[in-house]
Amino acid sequence: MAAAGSNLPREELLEMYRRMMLIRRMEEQLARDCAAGKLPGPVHLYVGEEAIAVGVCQHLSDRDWITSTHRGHGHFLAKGGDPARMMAEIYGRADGICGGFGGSMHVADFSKGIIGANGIVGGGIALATGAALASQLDGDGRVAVAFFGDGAANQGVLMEALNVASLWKLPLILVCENNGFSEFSPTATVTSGSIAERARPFGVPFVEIDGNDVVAVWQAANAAVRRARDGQGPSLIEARTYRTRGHVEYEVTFITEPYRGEAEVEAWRARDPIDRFARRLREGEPGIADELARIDREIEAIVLEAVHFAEASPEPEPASARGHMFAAVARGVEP
Amino acid sequence: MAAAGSNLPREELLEMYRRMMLIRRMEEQLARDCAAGKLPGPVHLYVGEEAIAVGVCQHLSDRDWITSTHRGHGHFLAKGGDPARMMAEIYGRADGICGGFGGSMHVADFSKGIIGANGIVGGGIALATGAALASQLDGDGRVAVAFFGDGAANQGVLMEALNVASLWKLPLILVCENNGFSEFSPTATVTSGSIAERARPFGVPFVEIDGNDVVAVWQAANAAVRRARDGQGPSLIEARTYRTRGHVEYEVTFITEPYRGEAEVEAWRARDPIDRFARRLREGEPGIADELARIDREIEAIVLEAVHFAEASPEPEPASARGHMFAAVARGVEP
Amino acid sequence: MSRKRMIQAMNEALLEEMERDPRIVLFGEDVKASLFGDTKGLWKRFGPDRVRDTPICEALISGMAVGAAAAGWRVVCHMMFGNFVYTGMDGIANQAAKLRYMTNGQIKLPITYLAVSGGGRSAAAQHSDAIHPVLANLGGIKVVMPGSPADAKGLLKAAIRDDDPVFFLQAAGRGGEPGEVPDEEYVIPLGHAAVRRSGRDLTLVAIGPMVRPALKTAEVLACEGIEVEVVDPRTVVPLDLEAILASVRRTRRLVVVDEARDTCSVASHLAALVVERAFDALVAPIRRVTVPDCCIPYAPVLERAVLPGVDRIEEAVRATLGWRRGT
Amino acid sequence: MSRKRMIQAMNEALLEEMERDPRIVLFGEDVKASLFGDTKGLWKRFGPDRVRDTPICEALISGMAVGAAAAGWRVVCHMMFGNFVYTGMDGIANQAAKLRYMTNGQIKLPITYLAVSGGGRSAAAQHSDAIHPVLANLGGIKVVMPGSPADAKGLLKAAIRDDDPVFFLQAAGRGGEPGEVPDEEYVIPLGHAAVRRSGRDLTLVAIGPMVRPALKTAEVLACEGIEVEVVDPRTVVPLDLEAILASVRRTRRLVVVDEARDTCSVASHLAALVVERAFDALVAPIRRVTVPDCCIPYAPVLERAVLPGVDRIEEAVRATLGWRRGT
Ligand SMILES: Cc1ncc(C[n+]2csc(CCOP(=O)(O)OP(=O)(O)O)c2C)c(N)n1
Ligand SMILES: Cc1ncc(C[n+]2csc(CCOP(=O)(O)OP(=O)(O)O)c2C)c(N)n1
Ligand SMILES: [Mg+2]
Ligand SMILES: [Mg+2]
Repeated sequence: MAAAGSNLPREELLEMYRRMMLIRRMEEQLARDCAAGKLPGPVHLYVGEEAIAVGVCQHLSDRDWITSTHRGHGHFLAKGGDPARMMAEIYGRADGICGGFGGSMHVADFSKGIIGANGIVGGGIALATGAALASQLDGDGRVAVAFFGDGAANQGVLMEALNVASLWKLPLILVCENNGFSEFSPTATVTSGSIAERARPFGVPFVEIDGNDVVAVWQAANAAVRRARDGQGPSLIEARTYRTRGHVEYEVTFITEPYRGEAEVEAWRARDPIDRFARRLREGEPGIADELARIDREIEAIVLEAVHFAEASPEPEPASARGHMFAAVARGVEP
Repeated sequence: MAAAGSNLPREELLEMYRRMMLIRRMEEQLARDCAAGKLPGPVHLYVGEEAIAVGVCQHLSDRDWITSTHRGHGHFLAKGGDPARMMAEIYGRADGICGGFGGSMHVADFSKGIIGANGIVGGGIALATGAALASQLDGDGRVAVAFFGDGAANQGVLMEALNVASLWKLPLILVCENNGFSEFSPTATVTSGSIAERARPFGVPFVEIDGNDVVAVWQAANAAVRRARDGQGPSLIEARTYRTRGHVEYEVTFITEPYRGEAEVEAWRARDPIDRFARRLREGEPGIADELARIDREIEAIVLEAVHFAEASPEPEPASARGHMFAAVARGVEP
Repeated sequence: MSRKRMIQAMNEALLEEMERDPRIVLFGEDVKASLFGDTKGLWKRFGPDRVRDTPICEALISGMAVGAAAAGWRVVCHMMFGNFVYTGMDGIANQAAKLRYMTNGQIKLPITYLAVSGGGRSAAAQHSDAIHPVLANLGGIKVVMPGSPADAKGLLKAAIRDDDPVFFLQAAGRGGEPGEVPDEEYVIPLGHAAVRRSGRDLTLVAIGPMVRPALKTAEVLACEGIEVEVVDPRTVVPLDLEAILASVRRTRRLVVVDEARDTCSVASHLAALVVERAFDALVAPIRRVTVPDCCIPYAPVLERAVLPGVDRIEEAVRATLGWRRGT
Repeated sequence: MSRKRMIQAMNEALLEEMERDPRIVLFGEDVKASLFGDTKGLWKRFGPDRVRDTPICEALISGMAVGAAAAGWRVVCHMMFGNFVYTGMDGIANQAAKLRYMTNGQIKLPITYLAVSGGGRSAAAQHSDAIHPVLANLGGIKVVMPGSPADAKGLLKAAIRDDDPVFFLQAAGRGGEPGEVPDEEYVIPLGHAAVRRSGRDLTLVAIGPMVRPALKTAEVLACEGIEVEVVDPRTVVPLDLEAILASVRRTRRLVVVDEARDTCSVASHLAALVVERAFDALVAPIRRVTVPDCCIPYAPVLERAVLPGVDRIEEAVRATLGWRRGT
């Protein structure tokens, strides 16, 4: 497996390391902030799943589209969203990427092709299908990626999307992040059979991969994105992974009985996608350690700056709360 | 194939003939009534698809549940619904099975286990899943059958039902009537891949059969119903068939360009399930012709009687229109 | 001017707008065959890229409209019957109505959803709901309800050109009664009510399909010298409240006719707005002529009993005019 | 009496009712783990047959509730957040609300849908909608909105025993402020409003979660000798209109507080009913304190700006009391 990485340019590998680490450190900060009571709303962290967002988004430009989930910080950052403005958003500040109107579950930046996190499980799938339709109509090789969880895979809209995307050969990549849980329900208790296989009856190519291996993700996404850009239609990628933190940060306050064993969590921590990747990079090139350390420091600075930016940002104007529901309202008429 | 029928008791074969013919003649009457402007609302006829409802319902008692579609007269009659009260319902009369409140798309008789036709494409699937859950909880071997079309198979709720029914081993039989059209769209234009195969990733057994062969339907349903009664869980049957009449009776008034060729319709008329079955019965036992003729006459009388019953029935009381929204409303309080 | 049915007027609006703007894409179930006639001929004219038959999957298509609009296309999404909007409600209520606001106005969502709404054709409970109160309560959806073929054309053009999600609700099914439609190009901006008939005795606000019976009632009463002013809001969101208030301040009496179930209807909302803003002007209770809080039944005699018609409107107008304090 | 949070009171009601009636089945997403705490312990107590975790598929489960109820079981279906009701709207609006009526009352549909509804916890637009106006407009769904832990328990028991589809909407999220709950068995029948505080100057109708800020406002104003009567309808469908009218006929002034978007809110509907039935009694316009027609924003300062609070209620009460004809 280690060799698999070696096909990729060194710069690309380092960039993936950088992105994964950025997501990780940003979210560790959010975890601390949440514990300190600094965050107004709930946050669902992506810790342990970073390889998926990063391995996929590596193939995308700002002009490609992604839709995301309630666990959306990783996708936002992997797709090039601004860390400081994300932090300010989650803090509920005026300089947040959505002006404090959206919060954690709605971080979005259309200028980067980020249609946004989504508080509705499965909600992003239809939006991505629509963006794929738009991309096909534009005919300029853009693609749309829908990230969604194993729990979301049980929403019928997934099958509806598989059907339409297959019929119309839409440039859509469906990326299922199977982290073993749908909230507090282990996947097997709520999901029958195989998620990846659900693509088969629709004639959509699918693959099941190790989602904690960023190179494996890169490769699967590479194939799917190429297919999509070439007009050959949709694909489904099921990436197996694990969230090593809670479903939602404050779950300890209401989950009184454990829904998973500590040993299981530990076993997955040992397969941490960033540690594994760093190890592999060092094995391939011992001298790279310095570079990784430099990146780590760089990221620490970014996170610190993001916190400062967010803290310095004012609260939104209360008077603006009613604003921008509509792009245009007829003159002289009250909505 | 003709031999296949020979395993079944003669009485059962004749009963299936009788039921199919009843559906056919009732609907031919409705077609005439519609053309004559006697029906207040739209009717979707089941002509050419009778073998499916009859072959399946032959295995069900009044205590088993079915849910149906907008094309629901066949299911209603096959499950033992009263022809005269169905006719009165479609005429919009007080003695209709739903008192004139429901009409063609809502014929239902809970005393016969008929949860009813459904104006929402795919709507019956969730209801049948719920009835299957109730049956499982009752633990008395009842089953629930959801009839739905190929068009309905594209509603995500089908996959949601496959998932839950598989997880919980519900006594649910999903019967897809693939008649080649979703309204005016040929199935291939709106349905990718195979419908039957959609059960596979959920671990639900499935079979694709000739829906115009009542014995083949009987056999597939036999296996599925047994499985369900034995607590082995759900099955999916895809029955290929064809509607030889329009999607809706008055479609000629608004469909200006044909959406299918007359040759295609003719080819399917040649495979008419009732004609084929009658031929097979006569081939197996030439003397049966008299019996079939007797049944035909009997049915003519039933249809005539249904029309008389319906015509004699008064219109519903206008004052009753607000009635029975709720089973109980608190005293002294207006809803 | 030419006499046309509402459905023809809509068809022309769709054709003209798609002709005008190559970035309009239209999709829905059987839009090629066109059950109602509003999308007739579009597939032939604009081809299978811009006019697409979808499978039956309302949950997907309502959300697809949002994704395609966010990605820069102008979308017309046909939901067929109002009741099927419930099936695709997530895309409408959780996505279309919210995406712009949640993202601080980063995007425009130029979407026109089309649906037939309301009863009157014995289509029964699952094909006859008047869904505009539900849509109006979502806050992020504009709601257009034309009362005539001419309005249908001009308002549909405005809806399509609008940069926000708009629900265009027509009651006409496969046609509707014919009316005069201008031959030249025109657009009717959203949010402007029309006074359909002037009168000084009572303001009768009638929404969408209720405009016709309201006008008939006004005509009947005119024979007795009762002058009813009929106001047609044309769009429920945005609402031209000023026009309604102006009329009520003159007539001092209001009846609202709305083919919605009474509870939380637009009729109720208009009554609430008027009693708040023009209390001083009112000399009689505001009456609503609506559908009782039940489903729409199948049998014509039952359906007539629940839908507002000339009889019930007339009764409400007379009761309002005859009302005296302390009675 | 014991002090309990609303969520505990609900938990007790569920436990007692499932104990009492073995034909109650409860299902929903993560009802075993119980995100809010209302279903805590039920899985252990009643086992995996009667308490079932479902996958995430609201479209299915809302309709499954209808099928299971039609087939003879008493169903509690947990929809989690109000916004997810949109995702499962077909089962609610097209099936649960209509099946009994369409089939001429052949069946009862004893279903209690549970959901958290409304904002106030920075859960943002897709987790904060107050969905009761949409549900109330459907006609076939009873809508219960408790304003206190004690009411929550008694009303939930009534909802479960009711033979019709009931939506039980709680605003308390994971707890709610504690309140006194009777220790003995009791049931509060649906459709009976409660006067929470008597007063002769103005009637303040407050719905569900708005009861608390309404009572606080009344308390504040009482210091100045202003006597506000606070009426809590407890159920929106059926609605105890008589109780509201009786109060307004005495006080002659009405303010309604409703955590719904204004357009087609229950506040609007109550205003419409009162102006129709008690016009003569009114001496001032009816004011509504509602959410403006926008989404619920995330940042606390923004959210506070749109949700009704003591400030806005007080302002509306003062304005109503201070209103004079011709001003
Ligand atoms: C339509 C809808 N139903 C339910 C929820 C509540 N909910 C939030 S996250 C979640 C579990 C999602 O599981 P999965 O898709 O596997 O994503 P993960 O949290 O594991 O990343 C649920 C049920 C929701 N947000 N939206
Ligand atoms: C939710 C919903 N969407 C759309 C429709 C309109 N409609 C009625 S029948 C039909 C086609 C159904 O096709 P299929 O399921 O194959 O049944 P068939 O008519 O062929 O028996 C459509 C789209 C509907 N009734 N309900
Ligand atoms: Mg998961
Ligand atoms: Mg079909």
